[in-house]
Amino acid sequence: MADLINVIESWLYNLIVGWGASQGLAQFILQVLGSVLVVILCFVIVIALIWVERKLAGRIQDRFGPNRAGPYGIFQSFADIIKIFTKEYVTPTGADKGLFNIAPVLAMASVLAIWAVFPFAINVIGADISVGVLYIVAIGSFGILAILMAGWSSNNRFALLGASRSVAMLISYEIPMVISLLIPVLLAKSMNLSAIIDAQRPWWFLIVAPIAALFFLISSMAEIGKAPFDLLEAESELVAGYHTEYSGMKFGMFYVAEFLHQYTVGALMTIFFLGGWSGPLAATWPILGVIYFFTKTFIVYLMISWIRLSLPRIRIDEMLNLNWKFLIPVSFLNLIMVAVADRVLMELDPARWIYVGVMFVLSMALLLTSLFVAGKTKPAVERVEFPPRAVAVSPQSDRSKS
Amino acid sequence: MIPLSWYLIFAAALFSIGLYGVLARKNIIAILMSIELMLTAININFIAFWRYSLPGQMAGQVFAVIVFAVSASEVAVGLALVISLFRRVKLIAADEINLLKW
Amino acid sequence: MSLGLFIFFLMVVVTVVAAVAVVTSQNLVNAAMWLMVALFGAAIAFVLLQATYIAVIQVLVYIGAIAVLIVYTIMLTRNPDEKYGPGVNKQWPIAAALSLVLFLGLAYFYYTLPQTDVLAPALSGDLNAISQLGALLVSPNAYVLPFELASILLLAALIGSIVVAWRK
Amino acid sequence: MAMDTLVWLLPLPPLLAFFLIILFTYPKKGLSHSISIGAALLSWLGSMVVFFNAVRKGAEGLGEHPFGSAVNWLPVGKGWFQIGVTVDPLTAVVLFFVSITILMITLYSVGYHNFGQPAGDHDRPGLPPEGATQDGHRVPSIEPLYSRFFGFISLFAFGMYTLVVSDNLLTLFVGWEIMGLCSYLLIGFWYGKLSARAAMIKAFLVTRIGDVFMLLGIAFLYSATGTLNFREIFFNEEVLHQLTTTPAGFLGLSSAGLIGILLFIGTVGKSAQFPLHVWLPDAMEGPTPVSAMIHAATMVSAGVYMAIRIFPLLSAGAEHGALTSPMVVIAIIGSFTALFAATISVAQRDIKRVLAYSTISQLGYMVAAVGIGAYVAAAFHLITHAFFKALLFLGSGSVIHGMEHGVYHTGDHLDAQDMFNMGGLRSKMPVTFWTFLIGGLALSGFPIVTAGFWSKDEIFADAFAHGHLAVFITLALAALLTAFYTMRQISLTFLGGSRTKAADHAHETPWTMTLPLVVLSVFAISFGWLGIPEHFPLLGGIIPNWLGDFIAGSLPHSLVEIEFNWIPLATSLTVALGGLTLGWLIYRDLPQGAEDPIKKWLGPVYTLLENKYYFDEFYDRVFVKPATWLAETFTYKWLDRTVIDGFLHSVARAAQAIGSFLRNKIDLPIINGFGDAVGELTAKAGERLRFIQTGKVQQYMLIALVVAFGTLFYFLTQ
Repeated sequence: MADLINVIESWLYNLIVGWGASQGLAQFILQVLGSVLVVILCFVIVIALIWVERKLAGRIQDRFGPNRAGPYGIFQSFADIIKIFTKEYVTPTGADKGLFNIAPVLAMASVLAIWAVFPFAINVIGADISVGVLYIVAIGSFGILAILMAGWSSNNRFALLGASRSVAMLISYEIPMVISLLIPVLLAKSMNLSAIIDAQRPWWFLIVAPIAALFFLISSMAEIGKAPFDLLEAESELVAGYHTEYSGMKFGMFYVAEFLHQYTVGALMTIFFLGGWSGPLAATWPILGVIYFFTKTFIVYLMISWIRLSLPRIRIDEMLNLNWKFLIPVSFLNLIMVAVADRVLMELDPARWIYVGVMFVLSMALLLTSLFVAGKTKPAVERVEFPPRAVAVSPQSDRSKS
Repeated sequence: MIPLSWYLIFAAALFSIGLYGVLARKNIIAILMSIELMLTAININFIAFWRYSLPGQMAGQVFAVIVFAVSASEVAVGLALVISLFRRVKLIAADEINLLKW
Repeated sequence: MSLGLFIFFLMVVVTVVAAVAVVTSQNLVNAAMWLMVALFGAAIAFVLLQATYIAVIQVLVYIGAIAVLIVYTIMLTRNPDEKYGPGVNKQWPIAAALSLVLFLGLAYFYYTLPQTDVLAPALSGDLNAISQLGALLVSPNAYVLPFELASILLLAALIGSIVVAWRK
Repeated sequence: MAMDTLVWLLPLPPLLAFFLIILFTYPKKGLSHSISIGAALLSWLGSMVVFFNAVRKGAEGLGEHPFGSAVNWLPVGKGWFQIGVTVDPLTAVVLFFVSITILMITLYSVGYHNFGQPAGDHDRPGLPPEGATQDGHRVPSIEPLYSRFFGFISLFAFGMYTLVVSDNLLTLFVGWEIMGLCSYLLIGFWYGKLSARAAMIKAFLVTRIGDVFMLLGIAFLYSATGTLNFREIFFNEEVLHQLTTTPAGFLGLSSAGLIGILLFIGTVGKSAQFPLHVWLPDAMEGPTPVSAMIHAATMVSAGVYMAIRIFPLLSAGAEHGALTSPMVVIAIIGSFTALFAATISVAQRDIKRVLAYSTISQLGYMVAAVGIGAYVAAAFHLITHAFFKALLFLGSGSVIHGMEHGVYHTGDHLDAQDMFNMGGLRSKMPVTFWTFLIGGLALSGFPIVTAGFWSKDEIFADAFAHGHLAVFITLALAALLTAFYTMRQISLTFLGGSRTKAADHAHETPWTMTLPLVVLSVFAISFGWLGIPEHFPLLGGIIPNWLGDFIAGSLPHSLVEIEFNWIPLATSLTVALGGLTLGWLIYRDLPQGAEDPIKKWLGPVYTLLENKYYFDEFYDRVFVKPATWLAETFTYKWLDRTVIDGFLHSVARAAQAIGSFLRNKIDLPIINGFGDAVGELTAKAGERLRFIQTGKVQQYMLIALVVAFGTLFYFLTQ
């Protein structure tokens, strides 16, 4: 009963072999089954998430949020799904058909494929590949591609503008994200996700390398293009960004992909910095591990939504400046610092808690120093302050004027 | 299983196609893309030889990594050249650029 | 017909077709997309060759960076009054013949060569490719020099491309 | 073992100091002299450590297994030429006095160059400082090239240490030459003065003569034995035997003899022995510390040191009593120089020149001692002389310094070095006086107390015991004169009343100058007590003759012990005391502006002596003038201008004719025409071939590939 998932798996395996299938075939079938399960799980999660998200947004923005369909409007998402499925697909003239249709799928796939390598619990892993981290980054780059395709193929300059903007942003924000991802790899001495999680017991990398965690959070929020980085769908400037022309389930796919991506970021945060599935008794009861994993992920998810619901959108040049002039240099510094400190401490080989303490203090020092320096340097572009314009002019003031 | 020669022939095919692209395409960006194809074919050769001859030593993969670096820089510079060229003469066809021709 | 063989042939067909599409399609963006497919096929080939690291790097570098850059450049350098004329120049038949000759020659060569008719030796179980690769790349009595050269090359390319594309 | 490496390290600090000062700290005067002194101090400490370890190890042990090690330096044929360091008893004692003298003199220079005084009003680098005006009255001013001086001194110290610790003739020669260079630089330290320039060149050339012969000797030795290592040659009977037996084919000398003489000529040059002594007096043009260091204590004794070093070679094949031919030569030259220089210095007026000539004569003593085989005595006298002569020089420098004070004060221009301008300085500069007195007594061999007495006495005893009466008498005469002129100097300088106002206003010099005086004077007295012979009445054996045994330990075979004899003792007593009293009686209280009393007694001889036997003039006539004539008139005017130039001009005219012919008849019509044709041809071909350059890269590539595949196909199908 302890290891529920693996028990089921072995049972199924024996069952299929018992039906007279070759072992390789059995493996294959099980793998397909597993992936399908994961995908379904993702969709279910998303459906839940959409409701949570909307409720949360409502509460934060001092509204009720969905409250018609069902108790507390929990059936809202299903209603949306039905609506989306029944909408008409519009393909603009002059659009590049193939790309236009591939793009949402790719966007969807690029998020889903990441889930293939997540260790949900001890020995509950889709594909335990040795280069998990790189895999995640590589697959993530497909998302960019999808956006580019969508923006270019739908023959629409708003879409194209949004796409080019987002690509510029995503490419530049990939740098600090990858650099921050390098730090858990460096600390765990492996690119294998389960190895990284093992290395985080009992001290999470959130404590060992706080800067990396913070920067990873920031840059992945930019990656998922949520506020305050949601310039690729700045309604006021370009109608809806790259998916302006999409409708129906194609739009739905982008939508789901976005939500799922946010949740995936939460999962990544969990794996890399919050100790993944590790927790009390998780080693012996993998099912607990799964629960821990999803709980942590959900907490991070909520945090992200909280941030994006509270912060306003920032200007593109400021955003790029933030990236190129602060995040990238500091993350490089952080990488160097962590590498050196880790090496030195390995030489000294102190007690684990001393190691962690030193790392934490160093990171904090670096963070504060860089913030101080950044505060000292004046911005590249001088921002013009407009005087507050009088919205309404009282007649007295008019009379006194004339 | 799969003998080495298949991979080699596959790589040769990619290489030849890339060569054709380099020789025949008008657009400079297309030429760059074809060059990418050729480089990839070369990488496939490296890896295949690594796998089939000396999997114990990483030489093949090392070379592949170096090739990645080379192709990345080549593309970066090439595209930058294309952009600045486009700014000046508004066309990026390899054989229509004749500023330096008699 | 085992799974691996099937995947191999699938990969070969997809990749070659995509490559042909790259060099033939009139529309540059399509060509770029096809290029990505071809490169992805190459990544699959690497996976089949059990070079996972190289495969992932292939995807990361080519599809994540290079292809996106190419598409971006295409968008930047598209002048509105450009008709997709014949994408090839006058010498394309010779070029095609030449490439065909090359391919046939190489194929014949490989096919007849006995050394190439070998099967892959079994990988030793303890082969930890990535760490070994990393150690080789930075160990002074292995490939540290080419590695550093590559890094310098990358830096030079970075600066050079910025300088070249700088808007005066 | 630690000692060996330490010995290697000894010369290094001064070298580092040299580079530091010249390269970096040149503008910082104080820092420069601190570095230089620090380096000297370091080397001194090292030397002391080495010395006392050597003493602990004892003469025999050290003689058998000296400290030091060797490294392969350059490959020669099959083997390696090794250079290395070694410390045997001789080296140890030499190190002892060299290090301490160097340290003292470096310290002394600080005060001598007026450190801490204001910069001169119009001092120019290369000229002695002429004093500055500070709040009204003139005070001495700091040397403009202060740092440069300390740099050179450090370099010199490096050379000296190298020479002393080196275990083979080559590195010894290297140190030798470095010192030659430093001597050159330091004599000409005030290169603004014409005399200084002349002196530096003179010193360099004259010593060079000796060095050339020495180099010849080294080359001969190397070609004969295949090594230059001291121990390998001198501690090796069959090598020596083979050297002595093979004739050199020159004046019927054996190889050993010829080599010995050649090397000894180097000594003659370096230690200013008779024919080549002329440079040393002029070297007094340099600053006094330089005179003290290079021309009294260290460099000149390097020559003697070398002579003592190669003593086994010199004495090779000598039966008892009899002297080998080189030893005869050495003895003659040494003793002659001793007497001859002493006579000259009797008639000198310049306080430093007196000391210079006395140095020459003392060196003559040592050389003569080497010549008569008094190995230990030579080394002993070398050391004691180093101490008291350095002391005397520094004292004279102090005197001059005080006098200059006076000169600045009174402002009248007179030679601050002329002893006849001094007098009665005893009360003005007491420390200087007493130390100078001690040095003078030691120089003149004042009985029992002073070191000079013991060393000289030992030389006398040796000379007498081995029955070299000629040498004995000459040296005795020289000793008499020495005592005489020393007393003359002391009396003229310190005793009586002051003869000039400047002398009135002279006053004592700073502690940096007096401290070395005191230290050196202590050694000048006490060092001799280490060498009291056993059989000496009363005193003998109270303090065992430690030095003798110790130094003797550095010889392969033990020396014959000489028994005590009254005659040499009596002689030395008489000459010393007699000379002193004589000098005191004559010069006790000389009135102002008085002539030298002995002038009217000696008459023309005095003039002869005063002009140093006209040696410089003689050399000028014999060597310099002919040389200039040869260069100026013969070579330049006749050979060069007339013969060679004439020939060349004719050749040139012929060449011109041929050239013009070639140009007009051949070059213009034929070759140019051809060249133009080629040019036009190329241009036309270019016109024709231009269309190949389509400028289409792809086309080029296509063609290249087609060709490549064609060749490939061809070769594959072969």
